[in-house]
Amino acid sequence: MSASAVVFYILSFFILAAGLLAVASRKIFRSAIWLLFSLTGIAGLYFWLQMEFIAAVQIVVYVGGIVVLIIFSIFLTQQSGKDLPAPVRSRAIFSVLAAGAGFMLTWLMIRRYGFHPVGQGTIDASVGNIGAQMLSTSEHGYVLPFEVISILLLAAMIGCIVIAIKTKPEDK
Amino acid sequence: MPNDAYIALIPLLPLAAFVVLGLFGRKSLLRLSGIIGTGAVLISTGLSLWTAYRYFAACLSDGACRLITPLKVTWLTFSPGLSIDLSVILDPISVMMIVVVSFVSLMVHVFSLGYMKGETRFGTYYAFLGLFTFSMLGLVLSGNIFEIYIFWELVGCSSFLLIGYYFDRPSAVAAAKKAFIVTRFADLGFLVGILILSFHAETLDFHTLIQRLTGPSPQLASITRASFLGISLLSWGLVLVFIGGAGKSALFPLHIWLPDAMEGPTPVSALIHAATMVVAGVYLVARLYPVYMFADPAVLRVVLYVGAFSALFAAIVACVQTDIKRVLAYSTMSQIGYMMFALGTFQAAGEENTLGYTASMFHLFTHAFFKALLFLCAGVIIHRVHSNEMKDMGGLRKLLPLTHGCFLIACLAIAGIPPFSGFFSKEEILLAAFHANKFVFAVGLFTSGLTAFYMFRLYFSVFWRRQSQDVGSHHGEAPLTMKIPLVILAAGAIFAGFVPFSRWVTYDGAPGKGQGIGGFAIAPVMLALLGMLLAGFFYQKESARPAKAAAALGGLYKFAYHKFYIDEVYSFITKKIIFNFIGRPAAWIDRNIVDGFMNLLAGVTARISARIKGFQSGRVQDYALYFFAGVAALAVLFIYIYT
Amino acid sequence: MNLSLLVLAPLITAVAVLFCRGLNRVRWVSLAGASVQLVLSFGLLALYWKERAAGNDAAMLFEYRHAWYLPLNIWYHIGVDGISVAMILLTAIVMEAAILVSWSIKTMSKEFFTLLLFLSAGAYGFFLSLDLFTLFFFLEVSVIPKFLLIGVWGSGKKEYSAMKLALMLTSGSALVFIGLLGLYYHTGGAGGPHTFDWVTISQMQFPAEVQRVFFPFLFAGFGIFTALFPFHTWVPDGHSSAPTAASMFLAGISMKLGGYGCLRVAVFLMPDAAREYSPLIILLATIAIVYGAFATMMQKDLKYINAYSSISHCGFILLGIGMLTRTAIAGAVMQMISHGLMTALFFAAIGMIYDRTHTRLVGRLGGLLKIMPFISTIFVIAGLCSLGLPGLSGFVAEITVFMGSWQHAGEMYRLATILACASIVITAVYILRATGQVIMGPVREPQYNGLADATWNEKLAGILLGAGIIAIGVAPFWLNDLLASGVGSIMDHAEKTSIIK
Amino acid sequence: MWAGFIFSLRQELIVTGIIFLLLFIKVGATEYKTAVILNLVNGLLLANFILGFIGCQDSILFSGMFHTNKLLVLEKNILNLGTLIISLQAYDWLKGHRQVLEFYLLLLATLVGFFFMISAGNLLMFYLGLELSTIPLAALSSFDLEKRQSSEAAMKFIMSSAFSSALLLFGISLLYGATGTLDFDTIGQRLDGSAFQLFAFILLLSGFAFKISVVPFHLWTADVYEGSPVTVSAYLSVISKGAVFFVFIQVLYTVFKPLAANWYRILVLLSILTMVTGNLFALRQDKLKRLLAFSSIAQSGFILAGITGSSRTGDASVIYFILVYIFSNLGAFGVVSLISAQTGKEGIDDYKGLYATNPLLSWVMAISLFSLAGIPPTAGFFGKFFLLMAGVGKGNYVFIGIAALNMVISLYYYLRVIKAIFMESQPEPIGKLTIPFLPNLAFLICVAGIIMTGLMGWVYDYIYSLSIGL
Amino acid sequence: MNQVPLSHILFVSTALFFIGMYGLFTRRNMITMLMSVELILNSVNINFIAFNKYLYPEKLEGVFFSLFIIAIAAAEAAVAIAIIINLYRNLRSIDVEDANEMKF
Repeated sequence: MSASAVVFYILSFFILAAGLLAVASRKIFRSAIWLLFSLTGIAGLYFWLQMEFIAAVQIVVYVGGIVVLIIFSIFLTQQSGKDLPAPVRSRAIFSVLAAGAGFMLTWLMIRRYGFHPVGQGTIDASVGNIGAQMLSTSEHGYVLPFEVISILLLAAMIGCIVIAIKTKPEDK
Repeated sequence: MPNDAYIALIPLLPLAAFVVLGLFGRKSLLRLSGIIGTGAVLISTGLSLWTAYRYFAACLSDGACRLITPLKVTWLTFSPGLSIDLSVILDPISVMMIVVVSFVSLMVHVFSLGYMKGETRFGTYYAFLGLFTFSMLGLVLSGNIFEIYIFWELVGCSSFLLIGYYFDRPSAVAAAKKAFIVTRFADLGFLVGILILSFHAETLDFHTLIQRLTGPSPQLASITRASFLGISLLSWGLVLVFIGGAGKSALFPLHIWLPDAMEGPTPVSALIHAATMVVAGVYLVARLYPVYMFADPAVLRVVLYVGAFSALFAAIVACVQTDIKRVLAYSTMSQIGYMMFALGTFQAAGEENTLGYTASMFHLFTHAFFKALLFLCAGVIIHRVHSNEMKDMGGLRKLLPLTHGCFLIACLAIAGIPPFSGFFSKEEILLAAFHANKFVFAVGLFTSGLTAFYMFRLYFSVFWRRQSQDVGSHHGEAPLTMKIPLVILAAGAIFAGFVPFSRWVTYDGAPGKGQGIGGFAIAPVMLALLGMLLAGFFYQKESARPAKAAAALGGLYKFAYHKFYIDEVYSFITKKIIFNFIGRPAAWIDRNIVDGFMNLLAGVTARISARIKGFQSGRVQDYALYFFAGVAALAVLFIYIYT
Repeated sequence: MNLSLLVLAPLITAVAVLFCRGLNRVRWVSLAGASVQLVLSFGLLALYWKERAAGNDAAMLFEYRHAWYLPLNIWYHIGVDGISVAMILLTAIVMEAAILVSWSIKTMSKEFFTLLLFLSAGAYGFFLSLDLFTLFFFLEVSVIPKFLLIGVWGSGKKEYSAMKLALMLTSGSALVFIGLLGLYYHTGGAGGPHTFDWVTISQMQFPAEVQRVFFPFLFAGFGIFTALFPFHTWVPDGHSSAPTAASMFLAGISMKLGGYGCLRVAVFLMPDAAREYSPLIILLATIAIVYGAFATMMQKDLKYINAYSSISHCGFILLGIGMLTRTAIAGAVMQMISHGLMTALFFAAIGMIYDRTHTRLVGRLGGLLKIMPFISTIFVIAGLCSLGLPGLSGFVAEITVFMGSWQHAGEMYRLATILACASIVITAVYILRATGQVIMGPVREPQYNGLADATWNEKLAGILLGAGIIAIGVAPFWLNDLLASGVGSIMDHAEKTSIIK
Repeated sequence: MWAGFIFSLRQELIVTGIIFLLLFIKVGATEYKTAVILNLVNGLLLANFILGFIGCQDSILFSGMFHTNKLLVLEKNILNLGTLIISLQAYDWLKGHRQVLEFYLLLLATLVGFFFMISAGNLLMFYLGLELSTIPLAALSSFDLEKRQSSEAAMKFIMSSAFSSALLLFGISLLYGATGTLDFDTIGQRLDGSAFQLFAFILLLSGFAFKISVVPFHLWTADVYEGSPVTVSAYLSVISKGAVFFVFIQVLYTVFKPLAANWYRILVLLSILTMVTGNLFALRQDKLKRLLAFSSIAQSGFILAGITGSSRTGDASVIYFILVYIFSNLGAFGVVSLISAQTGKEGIDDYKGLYATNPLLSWVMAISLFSLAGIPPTAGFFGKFFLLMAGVGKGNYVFIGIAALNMVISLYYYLRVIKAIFMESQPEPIGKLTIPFLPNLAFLICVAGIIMTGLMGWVYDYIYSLSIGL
Repeated sequence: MNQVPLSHILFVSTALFFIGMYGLFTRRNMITMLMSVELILNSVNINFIAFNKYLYPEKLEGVFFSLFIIAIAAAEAAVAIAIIINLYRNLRSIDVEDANEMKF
């Protein structure tokens, strides 16, 4: 087993363990931190896959953005230190069953299906290439999705503002 | 006889009267309605007599009476060959019948001018009378078996309307309903009989039907080959037709409507329930007589026994009734029984005997006169006394001399005392019976004695018994319009017997031999006299004798008085059995089971709907769980199971 | 003649009514519209006769086709034969009478008349349709007006009844729908497009197993409309809760849609299956006839009496159709028309009585003949027609059914015929009971004494329907002639395409 | 070239243009009158709708990411029309709302999302369009900010849709793994029907099924419809659902053609489940919005039945039905919206006696419900008829029999509403309401659409001429 | 990295997927539910990257897809949190069990 592989397995273990703790911990802060670890682990995985740009984005958006947002909202809504309520018993059982069975099923599917590499070339996931493709209209150009997602982000922003902004009580 | 289409006018004139009076008789023509109705029937009667004259004259000149169809209009075609034609046929019995019907109807019309005077629904009354006269004339002139059924129903309906004329009397309504329903029940037999006969004969025309079912023909072969319960369909058909006739003619056990029908105005009883409609059954059998003769003798034996039994049964009941009209009603039933068993005498003894046919028709003819007379007399009496009960009467001979005389004539006629008309016809019937079946002959003989007894019981009770009586404030016996019909009918009752009937009216149209009665008449006449004497003994003066006799007879008397409880049996069957065990369950099943099932379906749907509401728990995590379960189920189902 | 006029006339009237102001104008416009329908349908009759007299012996006259949904080969295709002409005439007469007796509707009269006119448009369309899609369209059109008419202007447990009627009738349509689709997808066997066209389909032969599967759907579906046992339970509730005019229409026309559909679609297009299923049809029809009659005997409400008797009488229609003899089918059609007129008249009379006495319970009425002679007379005429008195249409129709049924020589068929015949006795019992109680006898309640007889419009309605009844009863031959060609072509078709026999 | 570009993209561009216009107003103007804005927006939407009709050319842009052809333009026009009607109907509600501009920004953003989704030529565009239409919609659900139910609905919606798009994405990723492409055309060529691909397909299907409320993926529907503002519910029920159906049928008929035998069976099962469940739940609802929610679930079942026909008739019938469904459902929702905005009443019992006070609204409601129930002469009849007719094309009569039976059940609850409106009464019925011009116009469009669409066969003919079959 | 077969990476992503799903099903706090969603989305991202890298390296489709997913996840999270906060204002709770006013 090469070092690379060892790194992968350690990363994998870390991701899964952190993820599991994130969904299992009764303390909401710990939960958020475990999530942070897990997401960072995934960024590590991307590094391991030599997808540096993605890894960077992962860290910037998730770690720098989403997790912060989450923590922020925890502050807004939660009295810290209190345990989270335990899951409803019956649902917990069914959830374990569903997730377990689902996992078995999916894993079975994936295992059975022999993936055959079709392309021979090597992947060029450099920032430059990604940037060029992102704004290209020609073959493999992603300018349209890029524009679309800009509208999406705009809309999401407006949505957030409308909903979350504290409106002053109208002339009462 | 060419150019006989005018015969259609005979029934149509009363119909026109019905239409006019039905539309306008309630208000504008109220006063005139009697005149209009009577006028129409008068013309019809004239035409009938003229027709009869011409027809029988032709018979004489031809040597035999022929069947003439002056008019035939297709009314409704079912399939090739099977069509209801509105046709008019002339043969001896139909000609005889139009005379009887129109004549009696005329008498009743005239009589009613006085009798019904002042009624608020005078116009309606005449309208209904017109409808009845039309239907009855149509019935007797029918040349098509379905046509006869049509008029058969129509006379039933007009009978219903006239019985229920006093519609605000519950008893009248009940009687009308009863008459209609009982005859309807019998008509069912008639209808099925028609279906059977016409299907196999492939025609509805009487003439063709008779030809096909009496001679060698494929139709006859088919109907005799087909059988049900081991009896050929021909026999079934004939028996069923006979049941129809028996219902209309009030033969046992379908007679129960007739006494109640006396709820109608008395002239109506005279017309419908004595002289004309009730003999329709006899007429029907007579019309199909060749087929009856040709078919299994057992069929005519049924006719014979039913007729004889009805005659005897009704006579016995008549002896103990106290309502004057009911006595007459039972007497009618008894006389019709006579006519019917006369028809049944053919072949009953294994040899041909066609005298019965003529005798029956003859009796029908004479009976019409004296029975109508009796009823009209009863009408005068009731008009005067305002009661139907014999106990309210007595000693009326002074008060109503003309009526007394007419009534006596009629009683003598019905009792069969020579030379009154009833004598001739009755002797002929007894003669036919004597040749055919000794047992039935004995029954007939005994019944004729009973007839004399109960008629004179009535006669004495009404006109003698007490000294005299002062009833009502009227002066005079009755208006002229009521008297004239009495006199005319009385003449008929006396002289009708002298009509040379058997020369004209025979089953095959050929002139009959006219058998002499001679010494054979002694026994019946003696018996009749004995009955009269007995009646005189009991009822001529007020005495305790009747009561004693009744006490002596005990149960039998009570039994007869209650008409042998036939009504009760019927009411038990209808009210208790049919209503409770068929009608009520049917209605209940419909509401609770059939409809209940539909409601149950709705209920089950609602129940399921309520049961599954838990899926929509309102918890978003449940939703996600179900979502994933759905995906997993689909995956497992369609990847592993259905591939 | 442009047959679409018949559909358009009521629709235009309905729209016109919507723009009317004032009760009186609403009434008169509706009446005028109904009269136009009446004139049109009599005109149609005259033209039909003229055309036939001129020797035009096409199966369908005055055909008109217009592409509607071309990709699906759905056409607006109409035309008439004698049967349709008769049914259209019936509809026009009943509509006119229904409008006339609705004079007393004062609440939401505009809506009432609009819906009523809408109903009639549906009925005309149905009887005219030669395309099965169009036919189905018009069949369904009438569901909602019925629902509203019963639910809004009805009486008693009207909402329940309206709902039940709507649901059961829609179930019927659902069955019809499946049957129609089945037919549709089995047309075009020779490579041609699938079609709903009745004329085209009638020239095809469906394989026996196709017929076997889809015939029951069509027959039972249409049967529900015409009170096929055991799907008849909407009839008593629906009819008795409906306002007078709606009852008249429901029993007079709407139930006939079913009979017409059974005949025109189910039996005509799938004769082999019809023959195969005929024992079952006969069985159900006989049950309906006898059992309906017995159930009627026990009813206490006049409308229930007539509703149940309709079940029994409509049984004759199905019996006639099931017997599959020329005469029986002619009888069935006659019975449709006769029953349409008779039951409309009956409901009209009941409605008039109810308007005045505010009760329909037999036990609380009595002696009406003295107080309202006209209404009583039409009541009695309707009753007598119902029990099959000669001279009235009921007799003609029933007798024709009986004669035709008897021609089917199977023993069970014979038994069914006899039982059907027997029902005339039961009919007599319940009709006379009702008549005896309601019309005759002493006046039951003193307050009835001052009640008025029919008004002019009610009289007109009664006379119109009564005239129809008598016209058929006295002179049935014209109706018979009118129907002959249509019935004849049905039977010819049935004989020609028989492949099972 | 740019002209062609713009022309092909014009519907998207116009809507985007409106969005930016509104954004500028929002940013630039400090004082504005709500009514003016509403009139302006509705005018713009009308213009948008009309401009949608100006010709069309088939084109494939952005290396296959964006397709357009007559059918797609038609579908977008249908959505434009629906949006216009909804906007007109929202007048009353929006007039009292402070964030009108934001409302339209979000609404039109979702519309653009739908457009891109419909035109998508690959899974990425499809996914982006889907999300673009989902996320703002979640925000819109919450637009009755002070109402707890509204927030709850939004929460349920966003959670459910996040979950569903997660599954969808997982499916897409597997599909990508199996075929190596996101391009629709290429995927179709590389499908082999293996279990793995089937599994991926089912995951993908569940994403679609979620959006079109197919049982068992429908559970969010009723709660979200009930809690959201009526306008948003209406939008969800017709525009969102219609758009996803458009894409769904396109994807099934072209991309997943090789799996047709598989998805046919799946859809039959889901269709039956959906119809039955939707109807059974609708039977016992007392609130109109909830009833309409379940009814829309049941309608989805019927549409699925049409899709199973896999023929041109099927495609045409589905599109036709959605057009009809827009008219009918919006008619009903419009009335609910108006009454809810003016009185706050939304229960069926509140509608008792409505006819006496508001005959016009009652008739609009009645006609819409008849159309939903599939009663002629409304267009709903034709729509349902054609759907089931297409569905039975494969000879599965049992299936269509069940569908027909369900039409009867559905009639019951529609009639319940009619019954309440026309036949029942209550002591305090809803008073006489004034209907402003714009909602009135919307009702007119709906009713005219309901009545005319069915009777005029050319609408269907036109759709059929563009539609595709398997 | 070539010693690690694709399936092992897929194992990680699948496991993460179902871990996230388990969290979504059981966590009663809405924010933690949201966290679970993020886990799920990440698992999908891993899939895309791995497939792209291992199987179809000549185009960057997987990479781009995951980029867009990340962006959308952010937007979604933002809106979701806004909604949750708004709900919290109305409900004074972010326990998902409390948000079941509408049901049946």
